[in-house]
Amino acid sequence: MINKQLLPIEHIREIAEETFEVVLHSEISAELKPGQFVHIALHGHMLRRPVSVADVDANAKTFTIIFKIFGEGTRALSQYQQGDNLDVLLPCGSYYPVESLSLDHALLVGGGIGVPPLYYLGKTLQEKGVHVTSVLGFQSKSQVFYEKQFQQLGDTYIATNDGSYGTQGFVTDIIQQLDEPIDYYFTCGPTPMLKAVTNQLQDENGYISLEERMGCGVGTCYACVVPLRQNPKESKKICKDGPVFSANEVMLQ
Amino acid sequence: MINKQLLPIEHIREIAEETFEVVLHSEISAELKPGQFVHIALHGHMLRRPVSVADVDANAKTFTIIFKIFGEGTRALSQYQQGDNLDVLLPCGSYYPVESLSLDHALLVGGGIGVPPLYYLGKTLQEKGVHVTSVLGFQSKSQVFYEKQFQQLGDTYIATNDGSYGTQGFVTDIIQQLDEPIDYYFTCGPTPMLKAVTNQLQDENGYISLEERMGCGVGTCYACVVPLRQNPKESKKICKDGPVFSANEVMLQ
Amino acid sequence: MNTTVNIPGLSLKNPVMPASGCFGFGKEYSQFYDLSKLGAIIVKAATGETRYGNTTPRVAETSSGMLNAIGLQNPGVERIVAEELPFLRTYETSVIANVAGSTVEEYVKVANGLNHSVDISALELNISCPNVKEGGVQFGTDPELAKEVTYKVKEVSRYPVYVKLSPNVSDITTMAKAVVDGGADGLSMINTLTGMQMNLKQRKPIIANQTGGLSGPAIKPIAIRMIYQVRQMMDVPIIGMGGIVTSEDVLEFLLAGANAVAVGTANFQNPFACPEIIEQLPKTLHQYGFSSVEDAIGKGHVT
Amino acid sequence: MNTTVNIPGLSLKNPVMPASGCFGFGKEYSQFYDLSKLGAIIVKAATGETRYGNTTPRVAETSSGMLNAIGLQNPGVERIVAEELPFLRTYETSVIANVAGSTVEEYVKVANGLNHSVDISALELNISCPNVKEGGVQFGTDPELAKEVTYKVKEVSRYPVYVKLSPNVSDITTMAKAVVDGGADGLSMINTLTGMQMNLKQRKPIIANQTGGLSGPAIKPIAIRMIYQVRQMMDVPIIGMGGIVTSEDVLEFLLAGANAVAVGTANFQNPFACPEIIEQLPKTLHQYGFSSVEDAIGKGHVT
Ligand SMILES: Cc1cc2nc3c(=O)[nH]c(=O)nc-3n(C[C@H](O)[C@H](O)[C@H](O)COP(=O)(O)OP(=O)(O)OC[C@H]3O[C@@H](n4cnc5c(N)ncnc54)[C@H](O)[C@@H]3O)c2cc1C
Ligand SMILES: Cc1cc2nc3c(=O)[nH]c(=O)nc-3n(C[C@H](O)[C@H](O)[C@H](O)COP(=O)(O)OP(=O)(O)OC[C@H]3O[C@@H](n4cnc5c(N)ncnc54)[C@H](O)[C@@H]3O)c2cc1C
Ligand SMILES: Cc1cc2nc3c(=O)[nH]c(=O)nc-3n(C[C@H](O)[C@H](O)[C@H](O)COP(=O)(O)O)c2cc1C
Ligand SMILES: Cc1cc2nc3c(=O)[nH]c(=O)nc-3n(C[C@H](O)[C@H](O)[C@H](O)COP(=O)(O)O)c2cc1C
Ligand code: FES
Ligand code: FES
Repeated sequence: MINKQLLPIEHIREIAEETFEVVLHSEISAELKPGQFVHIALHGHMLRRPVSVADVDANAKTFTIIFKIFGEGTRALSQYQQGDNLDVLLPCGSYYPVESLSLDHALLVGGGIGVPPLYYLGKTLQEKGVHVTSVLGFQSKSQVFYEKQFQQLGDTYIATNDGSYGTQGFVTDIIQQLDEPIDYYFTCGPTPMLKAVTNQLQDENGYISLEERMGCGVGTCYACVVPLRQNPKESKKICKDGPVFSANEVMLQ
Repeated sequence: MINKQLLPIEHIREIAEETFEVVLHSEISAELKPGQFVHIALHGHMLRRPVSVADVDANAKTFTIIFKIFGEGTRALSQYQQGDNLDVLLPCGSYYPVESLSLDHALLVGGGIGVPPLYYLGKTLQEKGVHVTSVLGFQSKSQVFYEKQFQQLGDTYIATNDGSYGTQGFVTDIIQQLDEPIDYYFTCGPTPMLKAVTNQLQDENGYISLEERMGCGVGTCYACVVPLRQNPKESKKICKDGPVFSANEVMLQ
Repeated sequence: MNTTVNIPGLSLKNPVMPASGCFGFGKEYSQFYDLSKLGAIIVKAATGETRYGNTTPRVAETSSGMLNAIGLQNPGVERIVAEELPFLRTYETSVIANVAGSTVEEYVKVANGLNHSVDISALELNISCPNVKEGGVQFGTDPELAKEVTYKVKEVSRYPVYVKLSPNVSDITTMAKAVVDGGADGLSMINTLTGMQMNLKQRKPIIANQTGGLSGPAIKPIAIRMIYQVRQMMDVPIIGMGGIVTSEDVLEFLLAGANAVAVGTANFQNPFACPEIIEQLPKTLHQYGFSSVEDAIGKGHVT
Repeated sequence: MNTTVNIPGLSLKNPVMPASGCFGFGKEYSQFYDLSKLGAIIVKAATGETRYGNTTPRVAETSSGMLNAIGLQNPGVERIVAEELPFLRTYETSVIANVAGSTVEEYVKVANGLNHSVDISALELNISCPNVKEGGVQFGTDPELAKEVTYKVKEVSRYPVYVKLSPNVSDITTMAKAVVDGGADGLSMINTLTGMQMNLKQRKPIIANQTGGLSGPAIKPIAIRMIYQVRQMMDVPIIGMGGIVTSEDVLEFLLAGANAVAVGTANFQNPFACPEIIEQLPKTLHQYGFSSVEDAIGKGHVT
């Protein structure tokens, strides 16, 4: 069941260049699962903005989102302040099936604004005793965030496109050099990255998380469909059946 | 010359039912003349809102506006807070020609949101040593504002439509009973009131102030015209040639 | 406050219904509130066969509006009748099926298919969907074609037919007259205006289909004008839509001449848009001096 | 950054000009900034004789837009040539005169009158003003009439003629083709969409004329779509307009195929709209990887 709630901002701060971390208070924070998103209304904007759940603090009844300024909506969101209320639909979409998987070693592969949901996933996996390795890609040093947090979860490798931090290049360059076997990989980021990663790891089991422009965000409008790999005449809705899919389920366009 | 300025709100408070007094700081406050208006931009609204200058404090470099919630724009304006900035065009329009008139006794006749500009006018007249009588009309007691301030200027009579305060009836009912001769009257308010007042006082010299929906507010778009009494094929612009006209200049529609 | 409205096939407890394509077949929004609150529900378009629709991106945001080019994705009339419509049976509200197609034959096929459903009360004939390459838009801008498809559907359908007009025309009254001549029981207006938005970074239209249909408050003045013009000319039942967000908007449509209204894009911004409007409507009507919904219909006309 | 644009009769230092009817004859805005900053100025419509225009209210506000029904109030072509245009002589910018009328003869009369002015560089033929009862709108929606009036004006005018198209049509390309066939040197698009807003308290349309022209950001997607469609079909110079507020909007119009742009409603919100856009434009072009204005024109077309 999806709820519409008016949630007070407990905390908002810039954690990297044009990248903001927002902590929201909700009675149902604990219901949010890794991979799910929340759908945020903004004054003066017709459509809501989908943003992934980056962390949950069940005791404090809060959850965290991390977003980067991309256009007008995220710019407006960055100007909200502590105490302001956000009109949010939650929880939205599917999640990484952490409960039903049996695994020892997980590889998290995130790029840019695909990194946030992996943090909450990693934390959840760690709590289950899973060994976590993280490979995170950013454009450049100024954009890197949550490195320390990921390091708490396990080995963490950073790649930057311009080489200003960590390895120069793409997440795939790092993955290539990893030699430990993995049971599952989980990846989220821009589509070209998802393509490269799922290609590179085609022999592994994995889950991907997709992005698409959304209308309703709840599954009625067919704005956010993605064709099935087996039968491209059939499709799934990213807002309802996704954003998390098993790596071979859908066609990356 | 009209300026566009970003003016901090020094002060905003509700002075009667859905009626707000706002004090704005501007370096050019002293240039504002009685009868002129300022043209206020509001986030999310295409058109600016014209609001009369209700008072000026030349020393403090501030001026006051008083407005009533009428629709969405004025409702939005009522939610601004001290310290917020307002994007304002000023000074706009014509003014009561106080400097060039020679008079001993002035009658001010205001109705509802037509009352504010008369206060600044009355103060200016008083400073010139003019004897001021004010007749103010409101819908009901809860809407009355600035009675004390007007009393400082001279005799002040209040009429309310429902009789909940002052005389029951219209400003014209009160004017009928005034017996002191006047040199000039100055009136501002809803058009039916202006018609009634100018009719009643047709033998007196007077000035009226008009309202009309505006586009530009500076005289380019021809949204706010009013036909001339002498020649209804010709017109004046309320935003530029007005809002103040001599009582017989234009046709009240 | 009496908010009931009676128009062909529809005895509505209130005049507010979600618009086609903005509410799916009701399931998703049923998790937010009891669909029985709704005056009616206009469900997503049905075509003769399954349609996949256009490639993504299918939506874009504009000032006070949005563009969409879903491309009539739907499982086809047969599956809709069998799998989707029965769900709505449990709610005390009327269902209007939205009929689309690329050819007159396809429209007739869909109407025939819908004759098998007991879950609907009327058809909305979508002759105006601008997002289908083959034919879709001609029906909506050519009065002769519009009349013909209306006539052919009326011939076979056991349900009243509301024809949904496209605003992308020089003269809406010509279109209205044509479909009424074709036998339409009512009109539904307006559908979206064809628009486009550029992706500055990618140097191409944001919507993969290039053009999309503009909806939302941006188009409300056009909807009000067209409904007013049609109502001025004739006394046909009109379901009005285009940019409705508040109960004041509903009153504006009633004054212009709509008998009932549909709410589309606003559902995306606020899933509770319809029930909130329905709750507010009696207060709004009262505030502006109306004693019922019927009392307000067409009252904005200057005589 | 090279922001110059050359189109018939106009060598513009930048592609940004105020739109007709939103800038009067320049005087009022000259108190805000130096008009020489402008690429050009399109002045208020001229008709054969003095026109008083419609009764008030003439404007209303809508979501991200406004309605206007000024009704072509203007002092007539003769006085415009004698009393208004000379003021603009002192500024280093081009002036485009906007020509309106109710009959072909009146258009021709205005064009003839403007031949006496040395202060203008081109005409904008307003065949689309929806606010004049007699005829105004037919010219804009009937391709034959549009072609004829274009042809007749071209016959007499010593200035290049840009024909301003109405968006209130089913197919904008037909209209574009007609006026180009009639001899138009360029197009100007779009004018306003016909709309209406109700005054709920007074139970009648807010605008005294009932309908008004919808402008502002609300209509931008329609403008972009129409310019794109016309540019897709032919290589005629286009002055684009409809909802421009920022330099990003200008780039969007350029990508869609406009050679230059006009800014209307935005002037009312911000008197400095034009100079601010002009100042931002080079940065915006650079940011999106363009080396000049010319470089961006039509680059949003998918091939
Ligand atoms: C399931 C999901 C989870 C996401 N999680 C995050 C996150 O955790 N952090 C983060 O920074 N971003 C995330 N995004 C991307 C984020 O939604 C967009 O950056 C944001 O919508 C852009 O809005 P804007 O107003 O700034 O941009 P504009 O370009 O002004 O937006 C215009 C319209 O396009 C849509 N849009 C533009 N880009 C995207 C996009 N990439 N995905 C979906 N819609 C888009 C907007 O929602 C809006 O409707 C996520 C997207 C999805 C689909
Ligand atoms: C010269 C002048 C001076 C004014 N001085 C004052 C004042 O001191 N105090 C005060 O409370 N009001 C004053 N008004 C009226 C005030 O401008 C309107 O109440 C206000 O614009 C309504 O805006 P809204 O958004 O609340 O209403 P909406 O109805 O939502 O506004 C929609 C549009 O209509 C316009 N509009 C609606 N009513 C009026 C009106 N009566 N006059 C002009 N435009 C209108 C709005 O500006 C806006 O463009 C003055 C008007 C004028 C012309
Ligand atoms: C995403 C989306 C999908 C739509 N799909 C349909 C459809 O399938 N059939 C139809 O007749 N209209 C469809 N419409 C048009 C709406 O029913 C409605 O006519 C239009 O959006 C105007 O109303 P609004 O401004 O309230 O959205 C769709 C609109 C949107 C936004
Ligand atoms: C108040 C007003 C008056 C207008 N007068 C004219 C006019 O006289 N002649 C004309 O061709 N267009 C006129 N227009 C249309 C504009 O020039 C422009 O085409 C339209 O407003 C779209 O641009 P915008 O959205 O930037 O305003 C007028 C528009 C407005 C808002
Ligand atoms: S956004 Fe509407 S179905 Fe996914
Ligand atoms: S509001 Fe534009 S001329 Fe007065």
